Amino acid sequence: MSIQVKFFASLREQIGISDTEIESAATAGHAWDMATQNAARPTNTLVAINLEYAQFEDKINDGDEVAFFPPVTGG
Amino acid sequence: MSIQVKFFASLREQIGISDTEIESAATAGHAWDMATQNAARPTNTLVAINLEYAQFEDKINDGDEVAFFPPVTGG
Amino acid sequence: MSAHISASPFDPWQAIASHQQDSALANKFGATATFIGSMRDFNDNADVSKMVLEHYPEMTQHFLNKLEQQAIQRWDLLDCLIIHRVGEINPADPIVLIACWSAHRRATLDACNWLIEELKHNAPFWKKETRQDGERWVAENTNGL
Amino acid sequence: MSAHISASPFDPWQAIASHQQDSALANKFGATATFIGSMRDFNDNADVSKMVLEHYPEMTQHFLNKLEQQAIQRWDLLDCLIIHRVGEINPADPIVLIACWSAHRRATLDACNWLIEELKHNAPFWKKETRQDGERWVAENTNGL
Repeated sequence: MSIQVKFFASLREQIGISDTEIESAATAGHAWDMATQNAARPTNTLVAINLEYAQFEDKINDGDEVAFFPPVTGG
Repeated sequence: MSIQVKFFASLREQIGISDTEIESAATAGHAWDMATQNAARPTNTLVAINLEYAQFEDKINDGDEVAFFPPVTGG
Repeated sequence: MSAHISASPFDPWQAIASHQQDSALANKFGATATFIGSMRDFNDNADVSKMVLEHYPEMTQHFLNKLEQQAIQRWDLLDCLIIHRVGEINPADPIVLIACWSAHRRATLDACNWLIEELKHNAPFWKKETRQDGERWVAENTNGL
Repeated sequence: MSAHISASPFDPWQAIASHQQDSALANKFGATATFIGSMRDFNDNADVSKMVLEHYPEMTQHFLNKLEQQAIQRWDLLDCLIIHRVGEINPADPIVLIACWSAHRRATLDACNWLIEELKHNAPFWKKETRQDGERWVAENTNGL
């Protein structure tokens, strides 16, 4: 198993990754560090785990999908 | 010159008049009395003078159009 | 901007689309809010098979024109359309249509809200319902229902 | 009830009319409120010639479905339709459509209000505008504007 990590919009462009896999991570914040090789995290970054908004301290399990993105601007 | 007096909806049916003319009237309330031959005025009756909401004490001038109607139920 | 009193049924979506098509504002408005009130076959715990809407033609038209002007001024709308049925109305018929166009969403939604309450509480229209036990004038509009 | 994410332009009035036609609720709803957000050729003091809307397909669809369910439950709606564009968008294109049907007017207007604010502030979509001086991600949606 592994963790899928996704980036969207301006974050995707800044990090230069849209989609990647990491072996494992304790928390969402940890997944960011691993996927970005410890890039600085913009303060307004949002995170979702398995399609639901989450916190950076939230635990990650094997097989989870973690996504990072900037404030949303739809509608 | 004269005053045109109109009645709408349930009031038109109760009074039995849709449209009539009176010679003159001091106020809208007076116009009601003259046009209806002093019929009792339901408490929720509304009045308009020349197409604008008005009060029963408002003065009537020659040529005015006075209308009486119950609470409105459009929309 | 226009306010119509219609003695025959109208298709609300078609009316809005055609009004909007004639407008020169297509690239300028970012928001459109609309409200449609239709006839239900049920009111106040009774089946309603038909309805007649009476109005005071000159005052009603004058009132609708003024309402539109006030809404446009107060919320800085780019355009506004009101259509209101009169005469004999059947279940599922649209009775009233309000559409507001503006640069911004808050203006259109707030104007729509205000217009429907004004129409319900102050525009000179009167409903008479036909029920199983006969005809009956509707006594008063409810608050916000 | 349905929530669509559309990669091609749509006609909002036609979409509402056709959704409503398929509904069995014609005699039951007394009120329909709709909101349409369209692309303006001007934002934040600059001309905008084009826009690209990015989304997170699975999460966005999941989010829209949940929003509809919540609105239907909270306001006792009879039906609800949401359509949201993604991809390349041109000035005057509709971006978002919300339509709510209910027995009563207050429910439809309040639900529309709530849905557009939820969509603006929480639905996973991101706008990138093309201006004379290049492309630019929109930083944040405004409150109620």
